[in-house]
Amino acid sequence: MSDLDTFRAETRAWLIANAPESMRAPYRTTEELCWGGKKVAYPADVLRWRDACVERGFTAPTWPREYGGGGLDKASAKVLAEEMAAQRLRPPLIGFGLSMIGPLLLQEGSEALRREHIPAIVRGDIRWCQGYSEPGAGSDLASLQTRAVADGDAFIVNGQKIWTSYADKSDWMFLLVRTDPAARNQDGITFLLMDMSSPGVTVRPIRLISGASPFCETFLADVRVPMANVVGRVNGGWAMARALLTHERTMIADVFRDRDDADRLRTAARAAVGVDALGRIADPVLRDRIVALEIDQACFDLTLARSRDAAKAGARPGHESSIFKLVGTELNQRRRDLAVRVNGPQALGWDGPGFGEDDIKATRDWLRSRGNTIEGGTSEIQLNIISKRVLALPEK
Amino acid sequence: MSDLDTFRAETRAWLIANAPESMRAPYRTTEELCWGGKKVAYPADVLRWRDACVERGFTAPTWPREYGGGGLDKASAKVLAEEMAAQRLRPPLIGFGLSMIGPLLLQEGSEALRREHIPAIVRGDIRWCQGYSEPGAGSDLASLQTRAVADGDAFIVNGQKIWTSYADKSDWMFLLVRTDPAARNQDGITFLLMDMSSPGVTVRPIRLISGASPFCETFLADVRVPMANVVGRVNGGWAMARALLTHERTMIADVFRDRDDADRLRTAARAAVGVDALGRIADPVLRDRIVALEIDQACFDLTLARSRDAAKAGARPGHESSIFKLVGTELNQRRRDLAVRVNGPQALGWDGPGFGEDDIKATRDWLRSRGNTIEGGTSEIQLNIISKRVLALPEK
Amino acid sequence: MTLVLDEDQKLLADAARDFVATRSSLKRVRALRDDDIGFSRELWREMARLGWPGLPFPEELGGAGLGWRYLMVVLEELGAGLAPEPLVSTVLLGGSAFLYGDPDLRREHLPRIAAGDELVAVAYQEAGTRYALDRATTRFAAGTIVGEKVQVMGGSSADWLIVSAHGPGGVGLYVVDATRVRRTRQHRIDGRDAAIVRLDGVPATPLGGPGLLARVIDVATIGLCAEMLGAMGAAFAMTLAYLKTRTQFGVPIGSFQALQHRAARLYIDLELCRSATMHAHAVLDAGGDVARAASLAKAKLSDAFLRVAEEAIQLHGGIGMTEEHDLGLYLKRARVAEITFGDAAHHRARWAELSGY
Amino acid sequence: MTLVLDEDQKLLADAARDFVATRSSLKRVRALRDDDIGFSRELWREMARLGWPGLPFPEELGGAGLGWRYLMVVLEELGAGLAPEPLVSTVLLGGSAFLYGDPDLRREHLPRIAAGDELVAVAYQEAGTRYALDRATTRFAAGTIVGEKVQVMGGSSADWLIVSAHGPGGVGLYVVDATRVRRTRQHRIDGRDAAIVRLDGVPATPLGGPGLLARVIDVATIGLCAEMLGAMGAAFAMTLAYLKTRTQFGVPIGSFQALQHRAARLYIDLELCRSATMHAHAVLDAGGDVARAASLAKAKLSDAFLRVAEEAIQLHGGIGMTEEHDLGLYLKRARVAEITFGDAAHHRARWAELSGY
Repeated sequence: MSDLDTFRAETRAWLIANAPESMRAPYRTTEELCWGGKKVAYPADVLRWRDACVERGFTAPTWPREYGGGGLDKASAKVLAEEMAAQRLRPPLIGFGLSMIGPLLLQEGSEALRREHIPAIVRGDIRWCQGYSEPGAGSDLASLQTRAVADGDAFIVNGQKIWTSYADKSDWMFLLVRTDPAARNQDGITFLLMDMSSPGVTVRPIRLISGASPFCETFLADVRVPMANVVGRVNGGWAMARALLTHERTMIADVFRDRDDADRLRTAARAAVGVDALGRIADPVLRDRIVALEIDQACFDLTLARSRDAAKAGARPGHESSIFKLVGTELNQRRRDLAVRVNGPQALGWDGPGFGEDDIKATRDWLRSRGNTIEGGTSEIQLNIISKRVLALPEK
Repeated sequence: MSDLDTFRAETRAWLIANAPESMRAPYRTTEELCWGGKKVAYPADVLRWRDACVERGFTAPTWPREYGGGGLDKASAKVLAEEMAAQRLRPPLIGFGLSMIGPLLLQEGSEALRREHIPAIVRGDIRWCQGYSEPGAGSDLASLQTRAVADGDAFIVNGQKIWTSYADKSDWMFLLVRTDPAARNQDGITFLLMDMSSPGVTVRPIRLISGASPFCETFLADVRVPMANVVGRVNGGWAMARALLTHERTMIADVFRDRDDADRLRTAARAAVGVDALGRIADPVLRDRIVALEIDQACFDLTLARSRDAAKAGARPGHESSIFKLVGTELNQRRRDLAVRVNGPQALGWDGPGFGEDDIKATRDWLRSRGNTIEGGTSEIQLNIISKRVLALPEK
Repeated sequence: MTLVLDEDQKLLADAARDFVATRSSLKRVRALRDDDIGFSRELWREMARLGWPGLPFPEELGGAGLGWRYLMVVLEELGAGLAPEPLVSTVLLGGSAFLYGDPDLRREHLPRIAAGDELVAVAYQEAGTRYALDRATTRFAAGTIVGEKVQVMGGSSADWLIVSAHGPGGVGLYVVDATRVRRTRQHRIDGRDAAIVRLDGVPATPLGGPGLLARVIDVATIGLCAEMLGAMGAAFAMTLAYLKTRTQFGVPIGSFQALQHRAARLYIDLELCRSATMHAHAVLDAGGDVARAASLAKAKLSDAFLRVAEEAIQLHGGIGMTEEHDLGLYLKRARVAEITFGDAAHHRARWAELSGY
Repeated sequence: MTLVLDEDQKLLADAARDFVATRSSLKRVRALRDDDIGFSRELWREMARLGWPGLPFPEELGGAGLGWRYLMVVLEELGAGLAPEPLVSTVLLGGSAFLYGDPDLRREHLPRIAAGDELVAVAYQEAGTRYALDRATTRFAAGTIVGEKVQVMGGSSADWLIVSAHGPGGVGLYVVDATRVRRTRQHRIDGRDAAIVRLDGVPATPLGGPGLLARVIDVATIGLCAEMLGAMGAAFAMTLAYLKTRTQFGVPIGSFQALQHRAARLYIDLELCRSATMHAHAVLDAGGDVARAASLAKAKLSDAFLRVAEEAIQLHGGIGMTEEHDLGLYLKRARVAEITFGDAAHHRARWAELSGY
């Protein structure tokens, strides 16, 4: 028996013994998972599952042991993922700490920053949020206006961040600030880590057209951030940001993959317009429209699969993430729109009597989906990236 | 009885007495009409009808009598048009002489040029073609390269024109040439009249993907054009060209209006896929697609009607011609494409056994229609015009 | 039959535009979303004093006798401001039902509608009937009605209800005293009033037989298109202004050609929608194939308004997605309007049927 | 089942690309349009020497035993060059018909097909049958066939015909000596061979019963998608190059953002088409729901290829409309390919049926 087989057997046994039964049920939203941090009270079984995994290094399986990670090699990590999947286990811990700032710190952070933050991320003690966007800088991130002025061993930060997911539930924020107002757009930017409990930080949740949202505005008034919290070098924040942006785009495309969506739409259509003598959705025009969507969806899913196969075969990733972001979000919009059309008059409910919960959810999902092609880099930006970086079309 | 009533009665009687019976039948293509000129032999009845109208000034009813026109006021010309329409008479003479260069000469030409050309246009002695486009200057007309260099009392012209409709059947060409290569694009251009029989003029018809076409390439090698043939002033040709361009756009949109098109498509669809128990086109998805087209077409037709009503009510024309060109040509493309889809496998014929004449025509019409959004100002140019001149969106 | 406004209609449009600018802000519209009846009775009275509810109706019935095109220009301006006052329910639906229905009831009700003294709602929709007008399970028998209607526009505030019900000869319309039914306010995405109406053997007077409801819905569909036209025009205008002022990468975003072309496409669609809407109102005034004209316009405007609203948000970026920003109000109204009286697919199918496809 | 090419397949693709570059210019393709058989027998023999016709077939039947994905890479490259040699008729249609048909006939014919010694055409279409495979009026009885087939691809040059005809149990396939039928060359827009085939009581041998034809068409549909993918890729590449070199208003037209975004959309569509095509071939090799995979791919590629070809002409401007320019060849091929084996609407409906919609 190879080491890997031994690891698989041990891991399987450990998972069977330690994962609470409730953690084996599929989840509908990520709100049911553990994002860590001090501000949210999680159910006992969620915490028990997380803490068991923390102890074994399974919340960050490939990160170095010295920082609390699992220290697993790629092959072992794959085995762990397979065994988790086989037992349909929920991830024990998620969030921007594990997916974004943690990897960046491991790669670019000072030893002091790693020591301070990585173990806390692995344990889920600290929840992170991302302070990039500003009201005046949408797609043009490099034009951001939040200023940081040196004052002894600290920066004094003033400005406003927007679209910060879960800022109200996070303990720390990683953010971009302008440290050299005289430099060309991208050159005077610095990547900072900021404690959200610092004096001068105010958070206001944003309501969307679809209702409550995880997004917040964060106002920064004379917030003091130690110089030691710079990642990379002062005025060298843009390089940090770029690596993370690509990462975010892939994540967003992934969010829109839900295998049950097709079934839900089909079932709703059958319920709304009935079925014909052959058992088909009775309205042929509606049927064709749904089928056209599902065919495009299938082609997209196959493209994601092809990209994974290419990665397995050793191909280096290009700018597929832009394609995935663009197509994935547009497909989701088409799906949410069709769901509303299928529901017809029942789709008009915001709340209350006469409208079913599913109908209301479908309508709010449609409203929410309109933001998909804006957040995480607008579709227009993705098209710019594809035409310039992939197709090498000339600048004007 | 008013003068107008008298005119109406006289005109009606004259038309009844003088229009050959064959000129009362609708025509399928403008090839059946008289374009005038020395190079095409027209049937006797076509010429008889034209000449009768020439004598009465009815080929150019509103043009001054001194140049051979009818000298009618607007009201009388309207009466004439109404009486012609009531008797379903074909126009006695058409072409770029009457529709384009004639009006321009009347407005901007020297007295000598008018005396020389207008009577010949009115009589249909001379057929005109338009030499604007060049291989290197597509949408960017102002970048044209055909050079005219002064040599005594003449210009020596060298260059190449493309997309000249009926150059092979025309006697004269009005064209744009570059007379000041040092000037900014639009400033060094002159508007010339050129006898096609001048030494150095070579014409080559262009075959399109749909087969034969009226378009030609015209090669100009040291062609001598008298200075007296300049319309407007030397280096002042751009203003002449602009007035004509707008005019051409409206004409093109009009070409695509054929009331029988909808019936033809519906009939073809019924023949191809059959009808259901309720007498509808049996394929509901195809039916919906056809209906979506006809609804858009109806909205477009109503928009043309609205624009005519606005003109009648005294509104000055804006940039509607760009909308009409854009939408009219795209609708025509959708229609031709649908006709081919309706025909299915029968649409694959280019010629010969196993394919009906109508099927072959539908397919060639589809191929030909792909050029509609290019010729006469591409759709992209129309969108530029609308966004800049109508919406006042900023230049970069 | 002309497709342009005459001078009087233009003056009326100016007046309505001024009215919206001075009396009906989007802040007001926003606040009314949680209101019991979803609109302002005071503003409705002002509109009545201006004669708007009576514009299309004959003078002998208290109207202005000016025809539907006059109402169109008012609806367009109110639509631009998303004003929720009950023109659709009381004037378009209620008014036309009385206009084409029983003469005695007409003489009784139309003058009061024209004067703004009476609010009417037409209760024709039931759970699961989708866009069908003849699938009512509500029944009229022995002078009373039993059944339940849903999403009755203006139902919470109406003084009188016109209820579709199976009666002798098919589905007819019946007039019911609104104070005698049970009404539950519903909450739809546009915040305007809609109600569930429960009729438990309520006395009812026959207004008209089969065919009347379809005719009423056609008139209301055409008027709704005018409102939609105004709203999509406003959403487009907001977007055009934004394209000219918002800068990114150091230039106004309206200088980006890809966005310019998209804006131009939206503008063209608006023009086509205007033609279809004008035409439908002209047909209504001149007499003609009202059903076909209504379906033509609604088939076109249903998707066009949605598309304008969606593109407006995309071109605004994130700010357009916030509840604070007004574009969301237009998007939600676009969806309600799309579905009201049948969506684009429904009206394409109907137009096809009426046109022999 | 992987969706990427392995090293051998990549090498084969390179070889096929070189072959097209050196042996099959678009000038050659153009010249062959007026030819009696529409392709070059000499080039076909060269392809046979390279082993291409036998790629997917078992070694014991003279093939290379490498599977359909190997044929895919060849078809893609030949498609890019619009090479008209009869892979679709002889290998995809004829080859799969023998592969899945009567074992004796298979052993007789497949080795000859694999060696390039035999040309085969499948005659399944009749006047007015549109995309239906079971509406043949051709009849098989007492060992002979009577009927007329149209648009038989490769029909003019075929040595053997496989004819669909009503026989015992439904529509089956029958093998006929092609020299014993009357053939008339047809002229389709892509210039490739298609023929009217008249069978007046010609002796025929049963190859397979109901179901075989659909299976054969599925295989050919998948292979055709590979050819289409290559052609649309080539049309896109020509356009991309043109966008970079053609200048207007003093700059390359590829610097205009509106055109950039359209080019990006086409590129994305190409990527989606590649995935569907790869997947269908992988399913063919691995075994699986071939019919569904075929309809998925053809539903996607039919319209995508047309769209790429149409946009290619639009982005080229007038020059793309001329007979002299090569884009017209791609546009015409796009239309033929779209309709061959069923257009997008047909395959969406079929996919829907197979998927329970």
